[in-house]
Amino acid sequence: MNILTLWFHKLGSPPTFYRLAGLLLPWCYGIGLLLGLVALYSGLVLAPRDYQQGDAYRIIFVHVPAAWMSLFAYAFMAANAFIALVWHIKLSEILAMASAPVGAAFTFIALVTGALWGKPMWGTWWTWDARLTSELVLLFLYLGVIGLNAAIEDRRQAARAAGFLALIGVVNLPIVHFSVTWWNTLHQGSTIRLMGPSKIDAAMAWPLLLMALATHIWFFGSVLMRARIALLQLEGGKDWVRKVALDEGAAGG
Amino acid sequence: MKPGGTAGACAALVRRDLTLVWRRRGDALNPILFALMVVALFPLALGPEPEQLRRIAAGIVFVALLLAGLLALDTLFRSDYEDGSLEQLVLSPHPLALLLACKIAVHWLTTALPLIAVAPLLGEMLHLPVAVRGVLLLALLLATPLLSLLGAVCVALTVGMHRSGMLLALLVLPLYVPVLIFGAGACNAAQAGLPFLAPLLWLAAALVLALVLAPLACAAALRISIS
Amino acid sequence: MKPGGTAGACAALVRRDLTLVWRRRGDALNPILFALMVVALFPLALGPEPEQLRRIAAGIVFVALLLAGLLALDTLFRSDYEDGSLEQLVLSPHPLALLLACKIAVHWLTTALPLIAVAPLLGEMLHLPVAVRGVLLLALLLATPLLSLLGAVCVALTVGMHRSGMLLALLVLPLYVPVLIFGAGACNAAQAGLPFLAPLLWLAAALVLALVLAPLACAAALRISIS
Amino acid sequence: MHEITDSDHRPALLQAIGLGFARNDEPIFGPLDFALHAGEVVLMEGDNGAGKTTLLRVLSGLLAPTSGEIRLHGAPLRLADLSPQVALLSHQGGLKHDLTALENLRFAAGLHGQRKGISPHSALAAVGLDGYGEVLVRQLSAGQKKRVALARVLLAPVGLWLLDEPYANLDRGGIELVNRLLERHAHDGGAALITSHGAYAYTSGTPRRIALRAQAATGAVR
Amino acid sequence: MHEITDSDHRPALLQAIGLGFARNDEPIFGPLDFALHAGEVVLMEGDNGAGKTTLLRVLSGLLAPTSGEIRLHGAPLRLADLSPQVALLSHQGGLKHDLTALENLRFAAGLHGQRKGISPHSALAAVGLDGYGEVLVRQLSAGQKKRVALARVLLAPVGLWLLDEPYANLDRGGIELVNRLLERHAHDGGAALITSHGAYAYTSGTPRRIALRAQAATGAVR
Amino acid sequence: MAEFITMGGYAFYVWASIGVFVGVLALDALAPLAQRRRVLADIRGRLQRRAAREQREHGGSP
Ligand code: HEM
Ligand SMILES: Nc1ncnc2c1ncn2[C@@H]1O[C@H](COP(=O)(O)OP(=O)(O)OP(=O)(O)O)[C@@H](O)[C@H]1O
Ligand SMILES: Nc1ncnc2c1ncn2[C@@H]1O[C@H](COP(=O)(O)OP(=O)(O)OP(=O)(O)O)[C@@H](O)[C@H]1O
Ligand SMILES: [Mg+2]
Ligand SMILES: [Mg+2]
Repeated sequence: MNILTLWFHKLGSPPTFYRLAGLLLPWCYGIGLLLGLVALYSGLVLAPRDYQQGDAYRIIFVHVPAAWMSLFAYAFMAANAFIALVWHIKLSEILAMASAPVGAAFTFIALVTGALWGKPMWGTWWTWDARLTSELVLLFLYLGVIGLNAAIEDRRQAARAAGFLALIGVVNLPIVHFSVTWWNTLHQGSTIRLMGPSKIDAAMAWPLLLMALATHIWFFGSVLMRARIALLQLEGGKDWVRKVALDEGAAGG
Repeated sequence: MKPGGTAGACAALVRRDLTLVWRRRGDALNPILFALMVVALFPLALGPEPEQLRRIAAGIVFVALLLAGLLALDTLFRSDYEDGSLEQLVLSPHPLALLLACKIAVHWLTTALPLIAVAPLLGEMLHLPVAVRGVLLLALLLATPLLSLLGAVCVALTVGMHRSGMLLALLVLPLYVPVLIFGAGACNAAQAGLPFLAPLLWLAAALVLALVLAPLACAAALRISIS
Repeated sequence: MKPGGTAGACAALVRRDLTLVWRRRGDALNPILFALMVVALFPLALGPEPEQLRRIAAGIVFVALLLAGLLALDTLFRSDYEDGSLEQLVLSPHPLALLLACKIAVHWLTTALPLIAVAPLLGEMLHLPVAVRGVLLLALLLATPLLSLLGAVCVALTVGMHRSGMLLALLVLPLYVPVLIFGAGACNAAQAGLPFLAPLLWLAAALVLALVLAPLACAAALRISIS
Repeated sequence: MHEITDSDHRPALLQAIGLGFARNDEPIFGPLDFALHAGEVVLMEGDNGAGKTTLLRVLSGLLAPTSGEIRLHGAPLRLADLSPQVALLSHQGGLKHDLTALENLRFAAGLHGQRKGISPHSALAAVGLDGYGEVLVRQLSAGQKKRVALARVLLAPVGLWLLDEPYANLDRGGIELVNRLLERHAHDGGAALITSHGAYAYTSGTPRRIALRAQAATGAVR
Repeated sequence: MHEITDSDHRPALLQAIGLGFARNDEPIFGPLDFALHAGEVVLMEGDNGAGKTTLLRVLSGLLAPTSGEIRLHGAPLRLADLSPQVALLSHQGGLKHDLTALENLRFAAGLHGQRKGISPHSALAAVGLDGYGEVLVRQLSAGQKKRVALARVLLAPVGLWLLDEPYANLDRGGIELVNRLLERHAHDGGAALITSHGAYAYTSGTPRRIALRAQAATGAVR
Repeated sequence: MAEFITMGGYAFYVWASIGVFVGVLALDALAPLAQRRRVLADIRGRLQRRAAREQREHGGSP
């Protein structure tokens, strides 16, 4: 057994994970919310107006972090699906399936905010260029994974089948990311670089990066939340789950 | 619940079908997603020029919704047939045509109405002129119940057959053609600035006729194919 | 028949599947009729102007064949699953991926090839320029096996599910998008007098890759969903 | 409505006169003559494919007989206005898997009406499924599904039960349950026609048996 | 390949060690330990939903066990290379309805290989379906279909039979036939594990029985 | 302040974007809560049924 599986087995004991995730959860949601509010404030109020786009550019502070998250969540899901398929680790199955709805939510946000930005900038809500199309395909991939996962009765089998589909869909990730360089499109190329010179003013960059950080933290909170529920569902017959259920029942009346 | 009343039976049926849809509300999204994807296929296949897309937008939206409705038709009686509750429906002491009309109405509400709701979005994806949107919605509101009713008769005929998917499509599509011609025709006329009321009125007339006749035909077809 | 030989097993499988198609040769026509009808819907929905139709002909033929292929996909493993012979296939001592590759090949031969054969007719219905016809056929010859292979993986994932029709479409269509873009793109380029070799080469490369990987993926998917 | 009576001079709930059914001109079961009276349980036996299921579907009015006639309480059964006097338990059960057991029974009560003195709740209790009312039918085992379907029959306000293999899928407890329900129904003045090719069957009293033979154009009443 | 032997010092065709299976983490059958030797027929009994079918699917390699191990001739069964040493008769039968009985058997012989000294023709004769070779399976009755599926098992060149409810759907003649086939197979050095919850079962000799109980995490070998 | 709200004429687009962002993420956080309640209620129901069954069986065969 290699280090990775050992680690997963240790931490991946369901009751342990449930408890740890429960401890982490409020912090993830709390810090995510806090950073997000700060980022929104500084993006909407403190950051200067763009000389070209005027105030419309402020959509960047929600569009770009959401778009990044749509890619990150898919990568996270696929990585977990891979681990789940190769090493049959229950926790990875759960994490993969838990990240699908969150990723879909971010993809949806990226699409809608992109469209809302496109109308004033390009004069149209939607065009069929490579980046927009591939992002739409990404949403469909997420929905396919969610749909397949929901359609199969046996939870573990469902997670494996849907994880398999997620892995097939990974080819779309580089297409989304590099579409602006591979094809000439309406959509803007890379402007933000973590390393090397950035093409964007620092006063605009830092709220953006802050929001990106906030969405990452929020993402993990949301995934942990869903993973905990999936764990309860999956381990419904175990004693520790019964205890959780009865405690909750006593508390909730 | 007063036992035996026909209205009560219809209410029970409607409640049951709505509950079933609610239990599988994830599935209810499928027709919408399918229509979205079919609409997305066309710009990809034809190229993204907005001018060209605009010209064919209404037609494509109509065809996409028609195909989505076609695929959704299969669920109308399929599961009821497989689990034997269709049999129980036929055996009930109430008029079968009325019960079927209730079923068709619920099916329309839960599959076609959401499709109509996303139609403006589909139109936007193909750069449909805003002015035509109203006519498109009106045409769809008249056309989709007609499609559901006509489709139901065909489904009733094929229920109980294995592999009816393709066969159903073959039976239904010829019946859908006139609806498509009038519905899309109205939109095209509106887009070209021509009068578009006549085709809509034709659709309305056909709808009234179908509302009366289709449930009866559906009941007759079902009696044939259930035996 | 030498028992136990893998080649013999593949031959037996191919022979069986061909016999089955032959026994139900009526059903084999369904995809063609469906494609014909979908293509026929467009002149009805868009109006009959030849100029406009000509411009979108190749794309529509592509989309129609893609949808017909999509609906036909369902039959790939469905009946084998239902009557338990898929189980027997999995239990056989031969490499599953190879056996599945045989099944996919037969499926392509019996559903996609006839569709390709009627493609010129479909093109004619939409006034496709004769010059583009060759490119269309070439693109279809490269694209349809790719569609079959990709589709087979998704079908393998949904086998054993009730009401998989819509879900299958949802899973498959995103994977079909690149194939459509390159295939229809080649035709459109040819129609516009632009070079069209590059997209065809991309398709060919993808096909080679899929020929190797898809049967393996299909076998893995099947093992997951049969359990 | 005047009563048709047979030799016993009791009113016949169900009477088949020269009843035959053919598919594609091949006879499935031959001309059958029999009557079913209140208080009677008749067992129909036959090998696979003998036509038991088909006979029940004809009797319930789902299939039109090729020859002969069916009378319910002396009045001929017509296809058009299907009778509310018959409860059919068929192979499939007629339950929606995505509804709970109680929801299924409530729907059945809405559709067919409900026997006096019994509610969906008590019907469920009568088949030994106390406490399973809120469980989705999909999550029940095959035997439990069968019990819910039996509860539906129990609930229907009709005198005549047509039960197709009510014993299939049931374990011993279930088989006894069916026998008890049948006995009570007969005692209350109902009648039932049941099919079986298993070893378990309604054994209390000595039920009349009808033997169907596959593809033979004869059916004999013993 | 070294032979695993159990207390009887005979080579075990099939051995289950602490074998368990769970769905959604609910145990379907508990840790089971048993061995099946050449010349043995073991009958597995259990109520509906006890997990009989599931056990057979696990033993054949179609499902991966949640815990424990399966050994065929002493070598562990792995999911990846499925064993050619097992013939499975499942609920569905694995026959194509649009092929004739003989075509089905010929295909099975091509896929799985063919036992020495037996041909599709003679296998069909052995199950009493002489003269039905050219009939489409779709036109056979349920019992006849079952017989064709049995002929497929007969044809496979394997020592271990896993038969799921081989008696279901069969009339008395068919039940005797199955018993005769099992006896001959055991006599020839094969072994069989069969399930049943019916009253009919393999009765010649006194077969060992394994009882499965629903949802209980115990399986006892009597 | 007014300038902040009008966003240089782009108010609809900017505020709609922010609204979608906040709204969808709020839904994303709330949806699991309902699901969690359902799952726990389901588990409790199963426990109750099992308890009832065990009681019945013990009562039936003392
Ligand atoms: C519906 C329309 C749109 C969609 C689907 C969309 C999608 C995306 C995606 C997926 C990314 C992340 C790419 C990556 O990280 O590799 C992105 C980044 C970005 N988008 Fe959009 N976008 C849309 C409209 C717009 C519009 C109208 C603008 C501005 C005029 C815009 C500006 C940007 C910028 C500046 C980035 C950051 C690029 C970088 O630095 O990497 N987007 N968009
Ligand atoms: N829908 C149908 N179409 C064609 N033939 C049918 C159909 N249903 C039944 N049959 C045939 O009619 C005959 C009688 O079938 P039926 O189902 O009534 O038999 P059964 O006595 O109920 O058998 P079982 O014991 O298997 O339930 C059989 O030969 C069967 O193959
Ligand atoms: N595909 C499946 N998905 C989920 N649960 C299943 C599946 N197949 C079987 N089960 C469940 O597993 C348990 C065991 O089923 P199994 O089919 O092995 O029982 P069995 O002993 O063969 O019963 P029968 O006598 O009805 O054939 C049952 O509770 C059943 O509901
Ligand atoms: Mg029957
Ligand atoms: Mg079983």
